[in-house]
Amino acid sequence: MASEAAADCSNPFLNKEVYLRAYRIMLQARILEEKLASLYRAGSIRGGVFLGKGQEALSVALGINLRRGDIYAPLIRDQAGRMAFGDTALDTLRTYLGSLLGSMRGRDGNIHRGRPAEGYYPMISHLGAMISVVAGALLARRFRGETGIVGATTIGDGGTSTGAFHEGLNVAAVEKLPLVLVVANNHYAYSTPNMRQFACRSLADRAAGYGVAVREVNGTSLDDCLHAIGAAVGDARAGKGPQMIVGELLRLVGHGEHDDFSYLDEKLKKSSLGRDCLAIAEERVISRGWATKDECQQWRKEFALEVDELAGKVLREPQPDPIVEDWCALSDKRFLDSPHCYKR
Amino acid sequence: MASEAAADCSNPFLNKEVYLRAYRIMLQARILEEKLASLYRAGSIRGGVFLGKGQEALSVALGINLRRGDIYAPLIRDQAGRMAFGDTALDTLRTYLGSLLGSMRGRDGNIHRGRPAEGYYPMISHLGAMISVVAGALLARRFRGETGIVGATTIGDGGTSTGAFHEGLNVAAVEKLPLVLVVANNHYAYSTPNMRQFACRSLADRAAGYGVAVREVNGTSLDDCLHAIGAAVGDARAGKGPQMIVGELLRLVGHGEHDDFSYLDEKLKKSSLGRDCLAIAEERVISRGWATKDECQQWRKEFALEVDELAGKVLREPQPDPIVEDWCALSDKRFLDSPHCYKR
Amino acid sequence: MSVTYLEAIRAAQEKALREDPRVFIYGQDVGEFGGAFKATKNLAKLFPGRVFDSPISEDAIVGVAVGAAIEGMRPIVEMQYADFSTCGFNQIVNQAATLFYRTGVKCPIVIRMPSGGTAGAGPFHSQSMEAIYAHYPGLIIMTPGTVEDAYSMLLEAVQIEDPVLFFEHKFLYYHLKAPALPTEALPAGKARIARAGRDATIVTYSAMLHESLAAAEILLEDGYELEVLDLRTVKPLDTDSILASVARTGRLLVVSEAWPWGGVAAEVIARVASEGLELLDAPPARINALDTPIPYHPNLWAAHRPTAATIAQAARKLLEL
Amino acid sequence: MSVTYLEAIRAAQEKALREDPRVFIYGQDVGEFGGAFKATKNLAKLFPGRVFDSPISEDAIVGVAVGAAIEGMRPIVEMQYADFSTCGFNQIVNQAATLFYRTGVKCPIVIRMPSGGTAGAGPFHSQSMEAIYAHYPGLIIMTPGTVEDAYSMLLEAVQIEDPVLFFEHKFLYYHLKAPALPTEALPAGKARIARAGRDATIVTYSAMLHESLAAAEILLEDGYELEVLDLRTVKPLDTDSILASVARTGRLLVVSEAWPWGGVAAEVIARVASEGLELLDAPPARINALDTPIPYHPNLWAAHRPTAATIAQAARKLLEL
Ligand SMILES: Cc1ncc(C[n+]2csc(CCOP(=O)(O)OP(=O)(O)O)c2C)c(N)n1
Ligand SMILES: Cc1ncc(C[n+]2csc(CCOP(=O)(O)OP(=O)(O)O)c2C)c(N)n1
Ligand SMILES: [Mg+2]
Ligand SMILES: [Mg+2]
Repeated sequence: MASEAAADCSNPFLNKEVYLRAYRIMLQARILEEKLASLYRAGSIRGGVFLGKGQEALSVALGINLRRGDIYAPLIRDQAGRMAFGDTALDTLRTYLGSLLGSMRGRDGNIHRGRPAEGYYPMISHLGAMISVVAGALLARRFRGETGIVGATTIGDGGTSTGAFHEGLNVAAVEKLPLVLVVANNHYAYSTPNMRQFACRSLADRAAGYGVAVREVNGTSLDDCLHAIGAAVGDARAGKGPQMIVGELLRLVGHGEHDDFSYLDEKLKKSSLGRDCLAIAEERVISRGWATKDECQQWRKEFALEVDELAGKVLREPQPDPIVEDWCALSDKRFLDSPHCYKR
Repeated sequence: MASEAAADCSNPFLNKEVYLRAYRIMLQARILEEKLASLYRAGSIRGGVFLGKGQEALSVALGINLRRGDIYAPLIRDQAGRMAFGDTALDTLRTYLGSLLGSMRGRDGNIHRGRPAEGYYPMISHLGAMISVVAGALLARRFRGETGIVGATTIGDGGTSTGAFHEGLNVAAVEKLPLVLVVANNHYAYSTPNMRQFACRSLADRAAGYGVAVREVNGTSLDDCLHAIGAAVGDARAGKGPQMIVGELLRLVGHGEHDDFSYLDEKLKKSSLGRDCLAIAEERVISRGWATKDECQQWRKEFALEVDELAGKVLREPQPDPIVEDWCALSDKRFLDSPHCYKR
Repeated sequence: MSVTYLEAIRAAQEKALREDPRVFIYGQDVGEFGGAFKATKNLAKLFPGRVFDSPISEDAIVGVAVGAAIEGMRPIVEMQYADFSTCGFNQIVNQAATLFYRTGVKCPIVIRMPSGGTAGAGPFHSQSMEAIYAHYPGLIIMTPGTVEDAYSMLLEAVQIEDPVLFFEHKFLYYHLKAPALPTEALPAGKARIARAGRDATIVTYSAMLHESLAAAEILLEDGYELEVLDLRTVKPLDTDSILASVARTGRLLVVSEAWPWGGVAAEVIARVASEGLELLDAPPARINALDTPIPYHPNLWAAHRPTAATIAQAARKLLEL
Repeated sequence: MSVTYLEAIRAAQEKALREDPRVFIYGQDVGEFGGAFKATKNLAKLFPGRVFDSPISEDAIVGVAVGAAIEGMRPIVEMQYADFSTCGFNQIVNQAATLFYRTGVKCPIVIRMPSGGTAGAGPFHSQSMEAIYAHYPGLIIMTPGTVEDAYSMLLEAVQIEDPVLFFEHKFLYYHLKAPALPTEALPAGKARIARAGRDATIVTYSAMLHESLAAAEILLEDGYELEVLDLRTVKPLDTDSILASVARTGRLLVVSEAWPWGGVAAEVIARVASEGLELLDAPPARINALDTPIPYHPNLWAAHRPTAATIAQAARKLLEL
């Protein structure tokens, strides 16, 4: 089994330090998202809340393999990957709670947050659209003579059906760009099951059609994810062209917090796909003697406390004020089109 | 070799009658297109002229395998397939020469002609867009309980890079529709060579990613094309889901008649891809004793004469008159939006 | 008993499915699940095989609908949000909209477009794209603002043999209620006087109808009687009714939630200026969303779109001219 | 020696590539081949690696440009025809146009849009899409109508740090000539009086500038002096210059090759009606393409778009009011 092979600690992608870091970030993401869910239920968040529960292993394995200078365009369920890449609980809370101090200044929010100047690209909603953007960013880096960097992005099983996915991945392949594309096949796109989404054996079968390397991975196993994605990122960094990873897993929550997941197939839920990657990772951490159950418990408490405190602080921060807002869609004010008859 | 196997006349897809019919249609299409080219040079056609020279075998093999009641959405280089499906030299000339009596009444023209009510769909220019339309047509037929019919369309190597190609083929696969998609890889999209268009080994490698059956075929060999496409159409008709055929060939003319094909790679031209499918088919016809060289010569003359006569007649037909034209984009005149201030 | 705007849309689809075997519904999550907003709730069960999920492929979804329409079906497509129709844009404006003119073959498809802003929905789940599509020849653009119209216009849309884009407003889904479904209706293309008045005309549609009616209430306190005209369809646009109203009031304010440049408001004002200049006692005015992406934060969003308060303010200014 | 409109576009790109190492050109067939219209002829040779072919993937082409711009490049994208930008529509209006507002990071891309009709080009190679894009916040819409503007505005576009859509008219490519490339230019956003006159103002842009100038010549024979204002950019729209001209002439005719509903002509008339009603001595008029797909046949096409003759006719009607 891949996961047994990966448990070999001589594996360069799998050592105590990395694994523990990954596990702790998964835990942090999970706790933060639980807080977001409770804030949502309390009515403190007005937009939607879309969580990554069950997808933390796959997500963190990508984020943790990226470095400063890389490009990362995460998707809906990438709270763990985001935190691994350097996003903070503070900015997460700020965007969800609409603080003016958040990176998006209230103009966009939640899963749409990012800091493009730092290589952290905020998704637009239209699925698939970030792939070509990351490809373009990598092209720019190549123009500037940078090597050894990668650009990474995520797509869901549903998102693979978009024309943008196809065009973006193909362009990256033609240009042999160091793109890492993680496909999180959580078996549903909102309520739509895989069999209404695609008819191929596995989404991994798409890779050959682009001339792109591919790895299939058990998305519930942090071991597997770290191993496969570590290798893929390494190959991309080494100039071997775009890399695709298809992670099989299940989200353990509804599409968003408004969704009761009534469409979930019980059989899938009970299958190995339905296992909680965080519980599995914790078990591994403990069984390998990298931390004790108590330590894990302790971290959980610490993170929860930290998140509660941050949320309290953010809830007192200023919210955007339409009077102060500059209402300007262009950076160059000379070209603003605001005739008198538009003005309020 | 596939083509040798195909030469076996016990092959159901390969008998004298079908082969001769296919050959004669190829010849007819070639001669008609030569006429179009000369009319273009004479300035009698104002729009573009885009020819299928070198692609007649692949094209006719699709058209000839379709029946009344099937759906066919041909592309740029499908003069031969069109004629096999029932289009006429007369309507071709009418649309190119702008006769009011043409099927498009001067509103659209040339390669954009069709008769949707007869299952013959006129392409819009946006490549890839017809695939999902044919899929929808097949869905409608299924709703109406029709079986044993197929819908066929063509795409070029360049067109496979469109999002529409991806979405359309995927939808057809999910719905297991009897779609036959012929990919004519003529190694150029306008001037752009395959290596700037895709990075997979063969476009046939795309099929698995959709869960679609695929056949690769030598597009210069009518034997191969009839065999592979015959089998694919048969499988589609039998309910085996979408079928893809990838034909490898070269167009033997520029992208359009305005294009001098300066970008053509000499090596490709001299390779087996550069052979003229019509000449090969004629050679086979003769060597198999299905017709003599003289008979072929005679047909050529007859077709040329017929086309010349038709062109002469069409050139005397009325052209559309803007005064008579109803300038109505809606079928239901009650919903026309034509305020006084729009009117001329 | 009362019916919401959303229920009316669902009921219209049920009726259409029941009465016309050519009707089917296609879109993301519209099947078993009943759609992101539950506009097709239970319909998959009631009409097996006729209400089914698509992949996330807006281009193909529209293409499929066009193909099916050519072969005699009457597809209703649900875009999950109007905003995502940008991904099916080409098939809408170049395939569906041109088919009849080019070929003489009709294209009876309906595309439902859940539109407009709600608090916190952000730049990609709030757009009002009616002006974009109205610019293209070959499309009918419906923008119902009442429960009754949501029902009767959707039923009419299914019967029309040309492509209809049906812009239903998400803000109205749950909040807007009527006592019952209507039994008769104005035909598409006709505007309706939602409130009669003599001092000025507000021309509007969709959710802004209600903000405008509320603004009219506000101005009533100042003694002004505003006429509010609900366009119902923005293409065709009922120029005659607009001119007739302006003839009565002499003043025109157009209110739209879409962006200003080239929007419904611009088109209405251009028509009135060209065809009814002499009717105007004051310069016509418009109030639109501001010319930026639609902000996510509710504070900003509330200031970005027109509201009863800002409409009342604009109307007051107009009345004082 | 003279320079064509197309040569000016090519020259501007050459200069931009030469002077700014951040500039690159991406699009179908723009490399070795030099583009479908030869607007990038020889540039791939002159600037190795910086002018290169894309797959037929308009969505990805624009996405690539946005990503590259975020990372400091100055991409110029060539759409093979503006009509095909419908396939990249989503990335233009939702990715490029929103980036700065949402994130504060600039998006300096230029998308060249070969636009407008030529005889026999048909419904999918003739469109004028400027109004569609102008409706969206976050985009600058340039519509050069002269050789000089084609050159200087494209150079300016490359320098602007916001997304610019550059609508170049195919009808002008080979026919329109100037003695030499300009050395100075009006900035973008400013309209230009192409011909001074006192009796009426024609506001126009792009290829219709020349039809309008020809119409002005025709009316001169009747003793009318028409002022012709070339908008140059349709967003921002130079409302002040329009109002100033209408103030002088009292009459307004707007001419655009795009479809009427919500087009440039509607927007211009709406602005003048709202901000300069008292300047108008007669109802403002517009002349647009007819509201159908653009027909392929040259006879129909010539009647579908405005021409000097129909513009002159409309102007005469306006003058007689
Ligand atoms: C182009 C496009 N169409 C529709 C949507 C609406 N939408 C948002 S999330 C979603 C489902 C996504 O499924 P998947 O890609 O599998 O990701 P998951 O939610 O399972 O992580 C849909 C349909 C969208 N965001 N973009
Ligand atoms: C979406 C889209 N983008 C661009 C074009 C312009 N265009 C017309 S034909 C063509 C090349 C097509 O190449 P290919 O698909 O290989 O077909 P071939 O011409 O080789 O038969 C291009 C780019 C188009 N028609 N559609
Ligand atoms: Mg999913
Ligand atoms: Mg080709």
